[in-house]
Amino acid sequence: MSQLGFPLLSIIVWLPALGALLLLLVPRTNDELSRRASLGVSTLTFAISCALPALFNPALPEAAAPAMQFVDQIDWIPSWGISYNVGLDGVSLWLVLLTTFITPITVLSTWDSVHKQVRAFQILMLLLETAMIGVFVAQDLFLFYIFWEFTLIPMAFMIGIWGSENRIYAAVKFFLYTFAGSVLMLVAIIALYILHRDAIAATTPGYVGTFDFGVIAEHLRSGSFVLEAGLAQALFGAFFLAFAIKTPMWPFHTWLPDAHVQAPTAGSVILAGVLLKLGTYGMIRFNLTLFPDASLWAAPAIGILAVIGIIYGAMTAYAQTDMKKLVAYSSVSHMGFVVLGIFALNQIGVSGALIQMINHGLSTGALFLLVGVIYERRHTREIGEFGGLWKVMPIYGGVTLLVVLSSAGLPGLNGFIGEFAIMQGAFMAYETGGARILGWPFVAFAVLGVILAAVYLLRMYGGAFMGDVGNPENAQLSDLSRREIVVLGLLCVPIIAIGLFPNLLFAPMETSVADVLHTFTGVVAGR
Amino acid sequence: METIPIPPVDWSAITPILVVIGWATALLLIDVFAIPQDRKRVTGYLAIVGLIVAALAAIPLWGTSSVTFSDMLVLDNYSLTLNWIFLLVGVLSLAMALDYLPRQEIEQGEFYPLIMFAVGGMMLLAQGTDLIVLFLAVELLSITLYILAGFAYPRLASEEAAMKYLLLGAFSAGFFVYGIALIYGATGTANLFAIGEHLASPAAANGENTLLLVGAGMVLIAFGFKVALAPFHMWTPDVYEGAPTPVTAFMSVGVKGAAFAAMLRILALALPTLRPTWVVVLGGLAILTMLVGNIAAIAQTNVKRMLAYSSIGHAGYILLAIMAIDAERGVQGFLFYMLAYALTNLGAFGVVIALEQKDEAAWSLNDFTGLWGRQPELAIAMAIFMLSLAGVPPTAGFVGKFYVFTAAWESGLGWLVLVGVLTSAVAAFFYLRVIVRMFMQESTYVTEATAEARVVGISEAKDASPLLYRGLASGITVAAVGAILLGLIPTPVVVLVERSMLALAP
Amino acid sequence: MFNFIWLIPLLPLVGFALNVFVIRREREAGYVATGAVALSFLVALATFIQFAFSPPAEAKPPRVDLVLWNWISVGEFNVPFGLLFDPLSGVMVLLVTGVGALIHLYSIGYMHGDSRVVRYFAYLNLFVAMMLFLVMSDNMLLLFLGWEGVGLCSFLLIGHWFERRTATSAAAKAFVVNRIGDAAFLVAMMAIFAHFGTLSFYDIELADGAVIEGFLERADEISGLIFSIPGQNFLVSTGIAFLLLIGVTGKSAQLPLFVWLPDAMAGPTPVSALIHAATMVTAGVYLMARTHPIFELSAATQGWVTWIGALTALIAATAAVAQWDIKRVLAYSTVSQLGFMVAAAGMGAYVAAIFHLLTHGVFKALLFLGSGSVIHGTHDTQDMRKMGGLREHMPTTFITYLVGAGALAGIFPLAGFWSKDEIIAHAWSGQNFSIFLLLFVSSLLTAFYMGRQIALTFFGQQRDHSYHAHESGQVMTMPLMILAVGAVLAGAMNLPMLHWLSTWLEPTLHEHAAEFGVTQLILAVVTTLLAAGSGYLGWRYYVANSAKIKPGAKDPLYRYSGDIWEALEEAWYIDRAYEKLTVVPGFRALARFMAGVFDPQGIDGLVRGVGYAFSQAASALRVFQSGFVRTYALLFLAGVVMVVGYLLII
Amino acid sequence: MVPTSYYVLLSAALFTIGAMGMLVRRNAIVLFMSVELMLNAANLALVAFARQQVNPDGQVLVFFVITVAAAEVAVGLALLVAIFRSKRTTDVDEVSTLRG
Repeated sequence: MSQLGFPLLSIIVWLPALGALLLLLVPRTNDELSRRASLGVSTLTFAISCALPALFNPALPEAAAPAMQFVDQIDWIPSWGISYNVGLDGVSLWLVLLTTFITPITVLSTWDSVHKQVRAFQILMLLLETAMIGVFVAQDLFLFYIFWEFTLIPMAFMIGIWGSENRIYAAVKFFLYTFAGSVLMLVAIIALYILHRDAIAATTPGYVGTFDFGVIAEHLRSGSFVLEAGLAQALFGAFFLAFAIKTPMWPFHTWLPDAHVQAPTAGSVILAGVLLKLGTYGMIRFNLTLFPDASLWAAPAIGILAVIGIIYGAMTAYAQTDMKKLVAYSSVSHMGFVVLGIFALNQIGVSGALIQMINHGLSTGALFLLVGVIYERRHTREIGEFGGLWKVMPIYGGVTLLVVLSSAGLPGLNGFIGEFAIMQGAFMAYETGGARILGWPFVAFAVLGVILAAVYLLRMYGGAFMGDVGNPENAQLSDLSRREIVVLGLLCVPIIAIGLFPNLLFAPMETSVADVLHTFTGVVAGR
Repeated sequence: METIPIPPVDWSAITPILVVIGWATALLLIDVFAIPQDRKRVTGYLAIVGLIVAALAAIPLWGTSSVTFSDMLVLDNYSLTLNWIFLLVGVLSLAMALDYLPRQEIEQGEFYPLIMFAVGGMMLLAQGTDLIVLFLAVELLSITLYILAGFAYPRLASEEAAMKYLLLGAFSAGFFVYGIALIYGATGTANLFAIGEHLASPAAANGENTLLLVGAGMVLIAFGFKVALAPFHMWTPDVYEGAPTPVTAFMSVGVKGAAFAAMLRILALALPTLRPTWVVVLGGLAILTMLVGNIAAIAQTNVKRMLAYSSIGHAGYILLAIMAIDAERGVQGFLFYMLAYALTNLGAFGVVIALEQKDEAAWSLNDFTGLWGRQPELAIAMAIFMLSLAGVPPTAGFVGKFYVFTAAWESGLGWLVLVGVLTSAVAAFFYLRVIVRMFMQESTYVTEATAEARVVGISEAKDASPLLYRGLASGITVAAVGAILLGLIPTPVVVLVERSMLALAP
Repeated sequence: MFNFIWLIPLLPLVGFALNVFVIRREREAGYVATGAVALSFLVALATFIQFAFSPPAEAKPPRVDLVLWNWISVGEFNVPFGLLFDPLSGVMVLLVTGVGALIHLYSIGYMHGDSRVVRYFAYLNLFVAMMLFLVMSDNMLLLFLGWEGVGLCSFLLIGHWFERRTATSAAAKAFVVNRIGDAAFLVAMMAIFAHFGTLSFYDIELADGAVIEGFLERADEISGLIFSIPGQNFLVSTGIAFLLLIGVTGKSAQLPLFVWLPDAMAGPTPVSALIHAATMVTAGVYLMARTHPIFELSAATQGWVTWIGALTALIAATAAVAQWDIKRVLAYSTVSQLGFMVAAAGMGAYVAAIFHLLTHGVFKALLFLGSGSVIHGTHDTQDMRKMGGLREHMPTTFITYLVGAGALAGIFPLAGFWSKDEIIAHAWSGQNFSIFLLLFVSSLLTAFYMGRQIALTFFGQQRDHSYHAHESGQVMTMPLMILAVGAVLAGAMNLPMLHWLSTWLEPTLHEHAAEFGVTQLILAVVTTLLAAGSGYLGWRYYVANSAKIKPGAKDPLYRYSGDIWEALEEAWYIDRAYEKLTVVPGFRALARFMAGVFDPQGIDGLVRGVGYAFSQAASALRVFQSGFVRTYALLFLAGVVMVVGYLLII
Repeated sequence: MVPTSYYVLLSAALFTIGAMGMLVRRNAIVLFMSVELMLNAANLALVAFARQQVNPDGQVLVFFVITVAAAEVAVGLALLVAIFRSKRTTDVDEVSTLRG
């Protein structure tokens, strides 16, 4: 049980799944009721999860091991050292909140975007929420892997059942690509478990080992468990591959445009909003914490991939005519920033990456919703089909502009904070000896992404929203409905708030990020 | 007077086998004499009862360990757990057959006792510690299955399957016997314990072991044939496709499990000292099997055949566990995987059976198209089975793979684990394809059929909604629930298999 | 008042919020927006006066620093959301809010009847707020917020009439070109933080007593530090200053990034006056003045700055000569004048730069508003060939315009004379004759094109009668008159000998007032005489040739210059070069290639290739499954042979 | 005296002939005979070894093998009859609908 005396975190994790079970009681054809029930459950989850930052203690003393809060631990398979073990620290806090925040919004959007098999969709959505929160809070490698893989199933179904024409190809590709990426991580988990167990059993006979990576990390830091460099690099690689595909990093990104374009709006939102963050979260949580030396070793190479991704994603986005595809490729670019920040391996870079994950979730989620709005009205997403939407739908145009600017990283809005911190971190990513980890050349290229973001987003905005209303089909479009305004408005609030008061988010993650980077302080000059 | 001492016989050690075999023999007679032709279901129910009784009879034996019949049979927790698994397989197969046979109009009373005999053979395989016993058990199992495979007479495919199985089975039996002969020639015994002792002796360690090696190799090949290791797997797709579906289901898990059980015992008792040698051989076979099974399945559009190839792939994974017997988790992993695989695969075949109509092989992927719209429960169950077979959490299949891979890694089979996980990623493709068909595609012909049905005034089109009998439904339900529960709460079963230790000495 | 300086940016921001969320009617929008900025001006004025008479003594240099909240604090990265009011900020704030208020007022008349007036005023308010953040920030990051914010507002206002494609593309162009500069600015900021550990200009004391150090006062910490691009070493200060310079060229429309400004004239004229003449475009000059300690560390960059400024001044001035569009003349003129300021900053004459910035802000706003009045009075005519003789119809506009033109041309004693003369004097005494020459010629050209414009617009006969010209209403002429007075008097703030402005800015810019001797006097006399002559020449020539000018006709001078004139019209083809040559088409082609070929065929092709390989392998395996027992037995036997063979070998 | 190895070699030869028969013949009856030959080769080896080891186990096994072989053939012939009824052939290559 956690310090609270009741399993707050577990409730947040399992409430949506429970809701999914309850939804089975709703008659299959009663769409309205299942939507409402789902909205109720997810909203309740969000409401409860709001207690997390309130009760979160941001300044736990820096301990040897990652200091988790709200920990619930129950033995699961004791003879393996597997336990149901969930906990929260500053790294996962906001990601959990992002999940619980985005899900009700997504559910709210299903009124407009999901029209068949509504109950099944809501069930999958709630199951997905449980899995996603689970990934962020699992403290046990086995549990983590289960949640991690389980996220695939609902998402693949969402794409495959409710998607557009080419949905099956996209769903299969999404599932297989990410699944194939994860299996190596499974091997790495097994290997890590055995290596650790054998190392500890050498001094403590009869030790059954553990999948609690907090313990493993602690042993790694205390030196009672030493990983040989080559082995650590291999394990690092196995974890990283899984995360890189999920993120997705260039050149593992090709499933993303397909998945996004085919997925229904709600699926795209949840995919971009939360699911992609699983990968980058994993990098921070596992690659950095468990394999610090290998991280240092691989950082420049990964930095190069990240920078390529930033520019590549942006350029490819520029050439898209389908708005959804454009936004999808922009995700590649933005997630490149996140990875760059993570492998800056310093406080500012990693914090920036974390906040950028939140920002990307909000902005890109909102962008997909916005594209969905127009798709529902016109059943096309080609930029060329539109023009002058701002005139016909002023509120829609205004909201889109705000979100576009947030995505383009305009200072004062959320996107800027993350991008700046990331690049600042990368700029200063030097070892104490002066050896460069990333440094200014990486920033020099990454900053092109900032320019290009303006280019491709304005190309979309200028093309579809400005100009004259050439196409008569667009002349009579109705502006946002009240529900759409609520959905998008909810997303706009944090977009502005984070831009002006990012410290609300930075402050709780400070200790935890420092803890993740525990091993690097001393290695990496913070200046 | 000179007396011939009868070696001490502990009948209790084979109580479950005795119950099964005895019940089956009696049931054969009862079926012939007491049960009318149109009430053959009763025989089936009686057979199920028999298997359940045998399972109950095994409970008191838990924890005891005895070697009896001149060290030819052993009772240990390992064999008991296997017995339960086999009995479960038997029960579920019978439950499915109860629906299948009448619908296909091939119901004969003998079917049910034959399954029981096969189960008996499987149990004997799990308990035998002498090559002679193992040979007999294999043949008991095989011959009944030859008959069962051809049970759908006059359907030619069924006869063809039986013929192929028989010819190749006999072929492999030849190798089995010849292998035994060579081992016997080298060691003077066919008893596993004795062979192990012989090999452990210093003389054997230094001496020339070629005869023994070749003999052991042949015996392993014969078992490899039964479990469908590549390249001895060629019969599998054809036989699985041709045989009546419940028989296929039974074979795919029962025979495989039993043969692996015996193989494990041979490796653990007789050949532990030769591990470096057979690891190479079996490792090669395992890689080949995982690759062939999982890759060949990609090209299949026939679900039954696809499942056959998938079962080959799974044989590769199970082999990993078998090879890892020097690690503590090898045996456990094997048992856990067997149970997980048995539930899942039986369930999957159960769904195939549910879709199968008289004279209509509903095995094509097309028959699964849009199943979710027609039979949501069936589709969801099938999805669970497919995900479990693919090893996606939170299903039994995932925990099984996790168990097996951990065991293999522990015993230093890292490269095989790599091949294992990569091929399981490949395998996900064809499992997923079934799900895609069921959930993500609208079936065109069904809508036509339904429309037609509406015109004619039939409430449900035949294809659109095959009837689900109680036996089949309960079988599928048990399998599906089991596959999920085993994935979420594997702990009780883990505890069970952890205690299912092998008796390593007489 | 010092504790209320947050009101200065907040008031326009409130106006913005009201206009976005509450106000729906045109009339209210205009009043609220104008009122907000006017109030802001009053607060600024009060603060300024207090600062002038009782400057905060404790801080050195004297300044008011108000930390509103802790904006970003990650690890050792600490940036407060803090406002600064010091001499430099003070004059900028007054310019922004003062001219801003007048332009708001003017807009009420100018934009009357437009379909999106409310939105227009909202943007205008937002712009003022952002500009105030820019000039009042106490750190680089908040300055950047304003910097990008004004860019955004510029985008929104240029694109106000987004139904016109030209407006949309001009808006996007402005934003993107600015972004290029901004990106460099970003990197410069990072470098500054990496080397100083702070982004604050001066030391800031936080509420809890902690002090965030400023970097300007200790800029020379990085003197001598080098970094290397393979094969070449550079001073870190050069790197930072050069990156800032790129930012400046973007925002202040200097070579090579000036191309967006002429296009930006697609926006409403008051916008051009406020953003593209008086305030936003001068942000670069402000930035250089603010961060001059960095620039001063790098002689190389200073040289670049001077040359860029001078060249821009000349090129834009030549381009201005050949324009027909009344606003484009002024746009190029703005670019040219900004070149003067930048060149001044490059020469270290920051006071002169700021002085010219301020006077230019007044008289160029006047000119733009005057041209707006002309456009308004001629029913959206912008082509000067269709005008002519307007002085009779629009006397107020004419007079005020004349004042503005004179100020711009540098005619004694108008504002432009004092400020421009100071720059030219600096160039002269800076012993760099080529720079002096460039600026001098530009200044003569300035007088010439203003003379030309006055002649074409207000003299001769009306050449096109499709409209009925009329004088604009009071709400528009009032600001014109106020600004005209300003254009006359503004020069007084830094009269030679008195040097009020120099003295005022001395604590911030550390620059002592220049000597004013005989040389300077002679130079001033010569300059103004030549300018007057040049202006007269331009006026005279075009009045004389008035009859030849018809809508669509070529310029009378075209005869003598030919192709060169066309080059002038196109500003030496620099813009077209971007469009047609390497950068833009290359980028597009590359992007298309990546999106259309490389991504789907190359990378994704590999991915799908894996799948294809597996399905091929699967088909291959089917061949073995022939259905014949003997094939199966053969494979079986092959397996046996392999296994037994292996066992026999070992 | 004939060394045991001769018997074993003979049995190996017989076994190989049987196995080859499986590969080259198509008639089901002949295939059964080939299998029988393999099994009997094994029997021969078993008997020889039993003789060498002076140990009856091998000979006991032979009896089991003979029995099992008989049972197998019985089932096999029954199947053959069933197939022959519909296909009118004993050629196993004709019965190869299941493939791929």
